[in-house]
Amino acid sequence: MSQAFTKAMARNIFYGGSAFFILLFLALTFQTHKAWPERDNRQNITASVSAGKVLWEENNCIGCHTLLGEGAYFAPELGNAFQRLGGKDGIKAFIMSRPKDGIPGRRSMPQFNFTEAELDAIADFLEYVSGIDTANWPPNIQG
Amino acid sequence: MMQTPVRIRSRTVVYLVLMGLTVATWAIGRAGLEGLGVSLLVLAFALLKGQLVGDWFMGLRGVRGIWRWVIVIWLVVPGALITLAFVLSERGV
Amino acid sequence: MQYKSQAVAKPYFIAAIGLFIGQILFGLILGLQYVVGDFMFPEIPFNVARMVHTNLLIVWLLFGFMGSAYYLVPEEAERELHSPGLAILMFWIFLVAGALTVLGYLLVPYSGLAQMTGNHLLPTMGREFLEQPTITKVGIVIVALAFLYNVGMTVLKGRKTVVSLVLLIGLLGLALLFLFAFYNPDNLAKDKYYWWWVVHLWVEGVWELILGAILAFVLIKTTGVDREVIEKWLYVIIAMALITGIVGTGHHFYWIGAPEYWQWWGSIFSALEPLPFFMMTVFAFNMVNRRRRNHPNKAAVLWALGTAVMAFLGAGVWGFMHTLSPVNYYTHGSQITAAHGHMAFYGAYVMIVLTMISYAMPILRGRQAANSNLSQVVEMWSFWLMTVSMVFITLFLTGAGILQVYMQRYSTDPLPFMVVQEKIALFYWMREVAGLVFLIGLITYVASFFVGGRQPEPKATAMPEPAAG
Amino acid sequence: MPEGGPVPSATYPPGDLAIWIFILAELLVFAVFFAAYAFTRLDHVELFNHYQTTLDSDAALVNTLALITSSWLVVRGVAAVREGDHRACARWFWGAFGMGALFLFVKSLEYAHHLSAGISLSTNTFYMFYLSLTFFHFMHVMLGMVILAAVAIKAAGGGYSREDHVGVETGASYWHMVDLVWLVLFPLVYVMR
Repeated sequence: MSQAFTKAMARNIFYGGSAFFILLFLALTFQTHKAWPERDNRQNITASVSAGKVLWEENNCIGCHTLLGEGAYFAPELGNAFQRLGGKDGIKAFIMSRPKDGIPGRRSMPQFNFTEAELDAIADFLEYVSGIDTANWPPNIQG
Repeated sequence: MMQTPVRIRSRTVVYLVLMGLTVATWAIGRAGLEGLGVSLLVLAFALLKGQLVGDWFMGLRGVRGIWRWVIVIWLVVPGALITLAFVLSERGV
Repeated sequence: MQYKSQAVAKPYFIAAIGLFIGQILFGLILGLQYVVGDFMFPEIPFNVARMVHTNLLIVWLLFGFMGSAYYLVPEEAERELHSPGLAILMFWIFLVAGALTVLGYLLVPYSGLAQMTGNHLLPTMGREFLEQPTITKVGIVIVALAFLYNVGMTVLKGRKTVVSLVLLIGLLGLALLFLFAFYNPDNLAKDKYYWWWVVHLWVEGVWELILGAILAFVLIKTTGVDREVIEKWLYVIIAMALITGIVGTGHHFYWIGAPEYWQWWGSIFSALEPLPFFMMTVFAFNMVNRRRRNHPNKAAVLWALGTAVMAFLGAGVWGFMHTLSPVNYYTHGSQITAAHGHMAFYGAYVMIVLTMISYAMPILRGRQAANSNLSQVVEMWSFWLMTVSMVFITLFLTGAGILQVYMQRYSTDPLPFMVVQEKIALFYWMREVAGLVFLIGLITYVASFFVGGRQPEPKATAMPEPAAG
Repeated sequence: MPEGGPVPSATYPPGDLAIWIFILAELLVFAVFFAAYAFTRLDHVELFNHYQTTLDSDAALVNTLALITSSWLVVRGVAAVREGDHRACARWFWGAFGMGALFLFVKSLEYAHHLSAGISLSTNTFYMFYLSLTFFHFMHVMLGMVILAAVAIKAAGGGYSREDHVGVETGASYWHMVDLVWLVLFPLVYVMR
């Protein structure tokens, strides 16, 4: 095998093949950018949604929940929380109702003491997320 | 590496056969022929062409062992799957 | 040790092992929180413990990669490191920054940490694996640049081998792709898309180059097989890794708002991602079978072979299991993902760093080539304890995942998330027990550094009949 | 090798074995894509049959003939270098390169036509496959042309000889693969219905 197969050719395939597939990946990414406006619900990104995303990040919600299936798997999926919890009010009521010291023996979301404006922002963010076209994922309302 | 000179004439015959089969395939499409029989005929042309390229152009007919058969396998397996899919679609499954 | 400056690798390896211990302790806390939901609540909530667990993993692997590079590059380049002083300085900066960040996670509520570090100036926090404060991320970039400069200059001024070149390309890619961690648009679809450019293109892209280079180096050293042969294989394996892995990124784009053609592109290319790992397994065993001598460091050879097998199982087989989009539709974001993540990280990256430590540490500690037999036996025990318990962790999580997918996603009457979690608690208990065994393995591993220190090292033996090169 | 009855003699195919590993990987991808096309079509027979008629089979004919011709030119190039005529080899390879350029030109016209009609990967399942398959192949033609040009330039400069021309065979093998894939792609996507 050693004679039939040279290091120089293996090297060329590494460089050439990598360059080829990087270009292909960039071309597909370009197509993705073209397709996004139809799918990513960008028209509903308001100032409140942006503020909600910051709150989502600064409280590390992804450390327990999943969002569109990505994150930790310790707490429920929230991409469809808007539908599952019954709209904005349902989301806000759930977040507000969390006991400060948890629930004995069980998992519980912390009490974050959000203001009314912050609760609105988070609910708006989750409403925006629920409008992203995810190719019908999750399979059902339970996420 | 093979040091034997390549006989051009037989490769040219293969080349002409490939061109002919291509035009035939195109004509079938152009004539609007369709249906399972036609599709499988066209597929058979394609597999035959692939085999000719593998054997005569890529030079696999002068190779023994597993490498002799890689293109054949590559043609037969997808060819069989495509055939299966078209047979199923004809039956309206 | 052939070059004095290789010694800078030692603190890197020690720090890596130290942080590894921290990672595993937090893993056990997490595992317990899965079944005793209020364990340590609200002092250390799950999200904090998880962040510490995953971030420590990344940081100690980076310590391991840097230590490996500092050990390997001088030997490959056949000259001293460009600046050992810079390497030590960067070590302390990275260690202190890492420790401060972890202390910040543990002592301050995360939102408070975001305030303190000015996250509003350039919001990058709060995304999985990229939870570090922006300032820490900047620190990582600076350390990475200084490191690349140091290693790059050494390679440029010395002998350029395929191993050091591939390692350098991998490390360069690692640094460049990390820059996408600073891109965090309001548009969640875009945010997630480019987040994967860091996460996927690291672990299923450039990190595989680093893995391949380190594995090749250890195999050259331990088997005595002709460098030409090993380097040829290295090129083919990493070529295959990038050919399949780059477009394979698409397997993360199925359900996050990206267009649906990714379901095809992602499925087809990621289905081929096990190929490079399979080739790596074949390669490692092939090289060991063709060895020209029996290296006295049997433990290092065991780690190297273990890496090749476990990387294939964890990254290859467990990855393939849920990579096709019709399957992933049901398994996405379930315990199946967790199972794959555990075995892939352990099999590919934890084990390659431990391989390098196992090979280099005896030499760094002043031995000729290997630890005493006693120390090696203890180390091989730790190999089996950790590896077997990781297999069981993966199997239990896979069991949990299959049940979860069925009850929550697939059955005609889907149950809510929390209800399902309680029904599969038994699997989480078994996972926690396997985790404890892993900790015992890790303690055994650490112990192997402290036993048999005064005993002589075994001698290398020539193979009776060297296999044809 | 005598023409009458072939006597298989070589253990490995012509060219560097590394390129053959790469060729096999590429062929595997295309094979999966072909099978995926055929089985996805099962669920959308009407859609596939309808949109197939919107493709330009005349352009595909020209392109198929161009690729077959280029492959034959490459065969002549390999034959030339085996006779030790490296200049002729370069000329044949440049000819094949030209045929590749013709392919790219015709295919680009087709793409321009689709683009002006607002068709993209997201239009429907048929176009998703049609564009994915042909574009992936299109990129292979470009890569193949880079390889052909590299071989031709080296050959013209006397870089290959009767004794040492593995590079020529390596490039030739890759180019034949590009041709081979199109020979199946063309009937599958343009004709079979």
